[in-house]
Amino acid sequence: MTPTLQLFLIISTALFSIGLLAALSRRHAIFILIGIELMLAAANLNFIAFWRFSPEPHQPTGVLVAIFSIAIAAAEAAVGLALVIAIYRHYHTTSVDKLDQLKG
Amino acid sequence: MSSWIVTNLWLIPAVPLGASFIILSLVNSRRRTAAALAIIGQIVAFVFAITAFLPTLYLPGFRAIHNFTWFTFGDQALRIGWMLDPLAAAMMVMITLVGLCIFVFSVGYMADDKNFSRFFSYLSFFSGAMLGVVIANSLLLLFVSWELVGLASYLLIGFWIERPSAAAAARKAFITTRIGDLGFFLGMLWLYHNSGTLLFYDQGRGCLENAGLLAIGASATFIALLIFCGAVGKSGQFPLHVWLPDAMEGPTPVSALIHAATMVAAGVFLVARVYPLFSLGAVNGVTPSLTVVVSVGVVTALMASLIALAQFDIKRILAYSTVSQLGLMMVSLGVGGVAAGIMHLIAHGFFKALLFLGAGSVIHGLHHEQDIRKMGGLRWIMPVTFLTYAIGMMNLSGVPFFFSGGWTKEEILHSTAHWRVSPLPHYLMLAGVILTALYMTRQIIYVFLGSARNTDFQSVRPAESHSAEAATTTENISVVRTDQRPVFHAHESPRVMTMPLIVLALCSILFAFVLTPAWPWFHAYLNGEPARVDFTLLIQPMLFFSLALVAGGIGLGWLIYRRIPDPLARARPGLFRFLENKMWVDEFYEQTVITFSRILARLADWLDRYFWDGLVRLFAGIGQALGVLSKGFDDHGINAGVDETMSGTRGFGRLIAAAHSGQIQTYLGAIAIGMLLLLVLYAWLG
Amino acid sequence: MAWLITTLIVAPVVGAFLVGAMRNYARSVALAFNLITAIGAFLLWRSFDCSLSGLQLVERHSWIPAIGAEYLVGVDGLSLLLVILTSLVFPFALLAQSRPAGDRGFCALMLIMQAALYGTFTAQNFVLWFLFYEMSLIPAFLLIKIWGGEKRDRAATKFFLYTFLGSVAMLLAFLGIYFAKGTFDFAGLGELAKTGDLLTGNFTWLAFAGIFLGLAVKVPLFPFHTWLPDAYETAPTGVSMVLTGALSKMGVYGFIRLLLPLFPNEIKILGPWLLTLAVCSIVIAPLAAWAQSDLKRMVAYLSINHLGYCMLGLFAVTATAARPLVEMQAALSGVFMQIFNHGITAAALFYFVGLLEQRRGLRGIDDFGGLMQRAPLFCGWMSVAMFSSLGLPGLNGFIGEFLIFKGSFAIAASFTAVAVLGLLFTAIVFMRVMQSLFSGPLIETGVAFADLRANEKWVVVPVTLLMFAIGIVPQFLFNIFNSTVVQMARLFS
Amino acid sequence: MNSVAFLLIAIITLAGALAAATLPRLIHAALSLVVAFVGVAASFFLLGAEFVGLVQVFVYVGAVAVLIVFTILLTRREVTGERGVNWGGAIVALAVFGGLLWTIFKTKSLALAAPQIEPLTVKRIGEALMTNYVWPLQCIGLVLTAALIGALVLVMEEKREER
Repeated sequence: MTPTLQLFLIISTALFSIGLLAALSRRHAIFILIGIELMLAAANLNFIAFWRFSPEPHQPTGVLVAIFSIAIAAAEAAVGLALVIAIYRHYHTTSVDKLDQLKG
Repeated sequence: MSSWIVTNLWLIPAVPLGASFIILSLVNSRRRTAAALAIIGQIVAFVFAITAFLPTLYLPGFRAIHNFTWFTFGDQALRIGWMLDPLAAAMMVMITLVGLCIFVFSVGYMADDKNFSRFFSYLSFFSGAMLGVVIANSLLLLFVSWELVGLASYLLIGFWIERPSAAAAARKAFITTRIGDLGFFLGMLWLYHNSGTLLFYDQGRGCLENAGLLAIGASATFIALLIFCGAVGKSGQFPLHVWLPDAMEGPTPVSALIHAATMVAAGVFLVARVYPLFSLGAVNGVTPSLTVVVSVGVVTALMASLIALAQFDIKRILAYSTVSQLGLMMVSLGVGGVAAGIMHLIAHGFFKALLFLGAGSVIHGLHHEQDIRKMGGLRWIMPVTFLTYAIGMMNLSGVPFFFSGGWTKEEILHSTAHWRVSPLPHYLMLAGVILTALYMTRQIIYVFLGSARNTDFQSVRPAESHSAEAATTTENISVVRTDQRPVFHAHESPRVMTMPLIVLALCSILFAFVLTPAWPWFHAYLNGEPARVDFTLLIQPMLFFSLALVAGGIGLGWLIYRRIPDPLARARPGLFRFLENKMWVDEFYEQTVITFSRILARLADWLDRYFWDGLVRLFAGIGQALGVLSKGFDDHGINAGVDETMSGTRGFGRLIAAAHSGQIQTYLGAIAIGMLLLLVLYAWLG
Repeated sequence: MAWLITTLIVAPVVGAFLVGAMRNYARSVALAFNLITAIGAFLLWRSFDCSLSGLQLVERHSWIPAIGAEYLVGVDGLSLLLVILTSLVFPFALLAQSRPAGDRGFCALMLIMQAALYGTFTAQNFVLWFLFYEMSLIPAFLLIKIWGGEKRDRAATKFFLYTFLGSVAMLLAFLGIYFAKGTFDFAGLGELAKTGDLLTGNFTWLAFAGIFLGLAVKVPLFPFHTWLPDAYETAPTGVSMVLTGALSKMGVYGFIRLLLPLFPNEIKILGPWLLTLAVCSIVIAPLAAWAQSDLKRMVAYLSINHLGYCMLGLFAVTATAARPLVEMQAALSGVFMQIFNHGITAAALFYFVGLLEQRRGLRGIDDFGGLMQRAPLFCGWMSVAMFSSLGLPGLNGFIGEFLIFKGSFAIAASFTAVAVLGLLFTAIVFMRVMQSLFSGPLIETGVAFADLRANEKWVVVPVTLLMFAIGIVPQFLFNIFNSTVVQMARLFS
Repeated sequence: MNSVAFLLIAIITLAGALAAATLPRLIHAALSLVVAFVGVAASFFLLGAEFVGLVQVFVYVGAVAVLIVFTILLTRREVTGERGVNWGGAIVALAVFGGLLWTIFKTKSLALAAPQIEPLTVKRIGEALMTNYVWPLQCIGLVLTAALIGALVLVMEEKREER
């Protein structure tokens, strides 16, 4: 049996949900970032899988989008981590529970 | 010649209309020019009308049409046109002639009005629109002119704009007639839908010709009745008659021209014009729609003449008499006597204009006094007015032989006698004849006979009146103060006002000679038959019977009303009050229809402010609740914007504020839930 | 001449920037640019071949191919009519508005709104259309918010949220359609709808509801109208004129271009209900107007009534089963006429109310009396506008209403019979206005009330002459859209 | 495509991810994340997108993971090994998982086998990047530059305030 598109999608769904779990349930800011990275990886997996299984795979669209997405994820990680450091310096905490400046 | 006038028939209404607009653009001070322009316009229209009248004389049943395309919509064309036939020609001549007399009269009557030229502009406008009604060969063109006539009537009733009562009367007239016009409008739409054309005659394809009538078929009854609604409104028939007496707030020449001679008769004209619709499928000349016409006419005629018995305003008496005469014409049309009805219309045009102008002359002579209780003894002071007024009164009461009104009334009574459905209208109309004679006698006695009852007016002996007549009217308002009370000199009107009276009186007498049964030329002309001379027809039992009735009525009137104050008021005060207050129809409408629609308006406003807006607010609230659910939907703004009640806003605001915990993870979770919801939606839509 | 439409759209934007950049002469520059657009519209009219039915003067560029968005503009009879109307209303609105503080911003926003309107009326691709549609909303919001009367904040927010929510609903619906069918082209979507495979299942109803909501709010159709009286009441005169004269036509235009061609079956199913809503607009709005004492609010309600006639005609054409072609053409022509006439007439009425307010700072119906004695010209011309609005034959209002009623009576007789009541109520309202404003004794506010001034005549006289021209010889207007009507009637049947 | 390889990769990826999400110590989690990323990269190889797999390894394993570790080191002073799982988050994540899974199974057209393709060479990717996608590429470059400067500024500004 060769893996079908469906299997890849299930994997990416699982990956996405784990990322979501991390982002939602952990208090440490870096965990949230890790969760987001996982979700992005899941999305990339989807792009590649859909490209591979599409009727016209000689168009490298999915691949290119994945590359762009990785690049943007890298930028996001850099800025996000910088933010974590900045926040840590300011508030001396990395727990997002304590950051509620936006409370209405 | 005849083809030229047919294609250029539009000139007849166009000339007065053009004159009207030119006068309107003049400065208010060019009074002479204004009057001259209006009168010249009217004379030109009269000449054209005669030119158009002549060809119809040669051929019995002459009918010429000229149709053209007004505009095209889609790939359809809307065609309108005009026609020349005996009915139109006779109406045109009557309107222009009466109009001319009234224009001339107005020069004297309105002499000291500051809006003199505007008055003539409106009058010319009216004349043009009315002529448009008459020549129309398309129901649409007729409707257009019909509405313009209504506009002119509105403007002229409210001419003395600074009087609140005049403005109210004008508004009442416009709205009441518009109620009828709605029916007319619907009828027109229906007719257009069924027959595919609004042209009356179009070489066999018009809606009044065989093919068109065939297409209309069974709905003809409803169409006819809807169109009749328009006629009811315009002609002041019951139950929409209430505006006509109030319309007497306008200047008297207006009452004479619009609310007596021409416009109010337009309803009768309309019924006559579309008569094939009414009589479609008639059995023995009876159709349901015609029966309705008869019933409305009978009720109106009797009611109005009863009310006229108890009025004290000289113009209002005449107004009710107009209403009742119009009812009589409707009866005549309804029972099948189309020619009789139209003959009466034209005769009525002459003598009612005469009566109104006479009343105007009296009012003018008494410096705008209209209450007949304060008049009396004017026969010496105003001999010309008295004489012509008496002629008018004879016409109206139906004295035959020399008076056209007598003959036409005779014809109508003949027609009613032969109606198959019921003899009742005939007897009721006979009663109407007596009543007419009664109230006219009453009026004559109150106004002209006896002695002056009002101490405000000094009766002037005939010898002195010459000097008054010679002087212009503006100088005539000479007030002599005795006992702190102004005493006016009553006076005969200037010649510019008495001449039209004489002309109209002559017309109404001369017209009688083409109406007699011995030589019923006009009847034949309208019906498109050659006229025969047969003097034996003069001797008829009916004629003598009605003559006896008229004589009886006048005699009775003389007996009753010789003594003033009103004996009826003394004998039956309750009944008299009932009649004096116009049978409380106005009050009834005020209490029911008007109040009801006022409440409706308030309700609509209230619904709008609270219910619909509240519903919107409710929806906004649901939106906000959803926002709370999805915990990310910031719609505080909606609250602030739509919610009028601030407490609600604040409550929702707090809820939403609570949703904004400031916790990133809460927001993130909300986004996830939102995604889940979208997923479910997607799955549901499949 | 294909660049004409683009010129029309771009010129006001350029004007807006120029006005913004210059320190003085804002009004003159704005008027100059309106002259340019007026000439443009005239040239457009001249180069438009009235005997052809399809789109003309089409200009097409690819824009964002990935989402099917194109720059596709073109005019048919309806678009041209609305472009002409816009070109007429805006200069008069600018002339009518007394100079407010911050005139520069005012003129710039007006010009941007004008550009957006040209875009809306000529765009033939949904993305482009929607862009312009929304672009008109923001200047309108700002104009009310900044230069409005009292309660302007509330009214502006209400206006914005209402129409914006409607727009969002419409956008969502269209995105759904796009994802289902992959095109945003009006013509393409219309073809799909005609063959019956635009959408299927529940989604059709959602999409229909979204688009209907967006457009019904814009028109506005009863009961989505409650933003309108507030907005029109508070907006400054010039903005009220534009709102009623041109902006409200966007909704009707949307109905004709989008909803009716795309969802024929849904409209047929909902037919009686839609007709009921239209009749409610026609009958209830003037009743509510009757109960108002603020003149501007009253005119606003009557505006709802007049657009209700348009809706009646449109729904009658599409919502019922048996439809003879003649009647459809009549109703459609009537609707087009009514769109144009209402634009002219309602704008003129707002102008007159604005004059009253400008002279005395009041606009209550009981605040004036006996004006006829002091200002006969003012009263005369204002009466013409009012009579035109109540549908007096010989003036422009009658022809549109007659044709709408003719068409819809044949198709939906009972609804039309009730709708005729609207004519009566409108008359009652105007009679009330005329009686209490013009007649009776002169009251205090009327003393030293100035009659029409020369500069005001420059606005009043041309507009009134136009009313007479359309009322008496309407053929020149019919010529613009007759072929379009024929084509559209065929499309709907 | 080898199903054994697929299974292996799947297990490694998911295990790494689960560990990254749930391990209490940050540094352990970061290292597990590296494992998960390597797994994802491997599945890219499996799908025939070798270039992307390499990029994934370079960027995530080489750069992002290192960055995370550095950040952990920089903020080490507060290592309050957090206790108590946020169950709400877990439920939501589970619900999303269920919903997505349901959708995937509901959509029948997804049970596809992979078609045969010619290998995607780096040359082709490069050509595509330099022709059709040149504008997005430029934009990405701009974004990266901006992110770089932004990150620097964020970190530096605080220093200045401290001084």
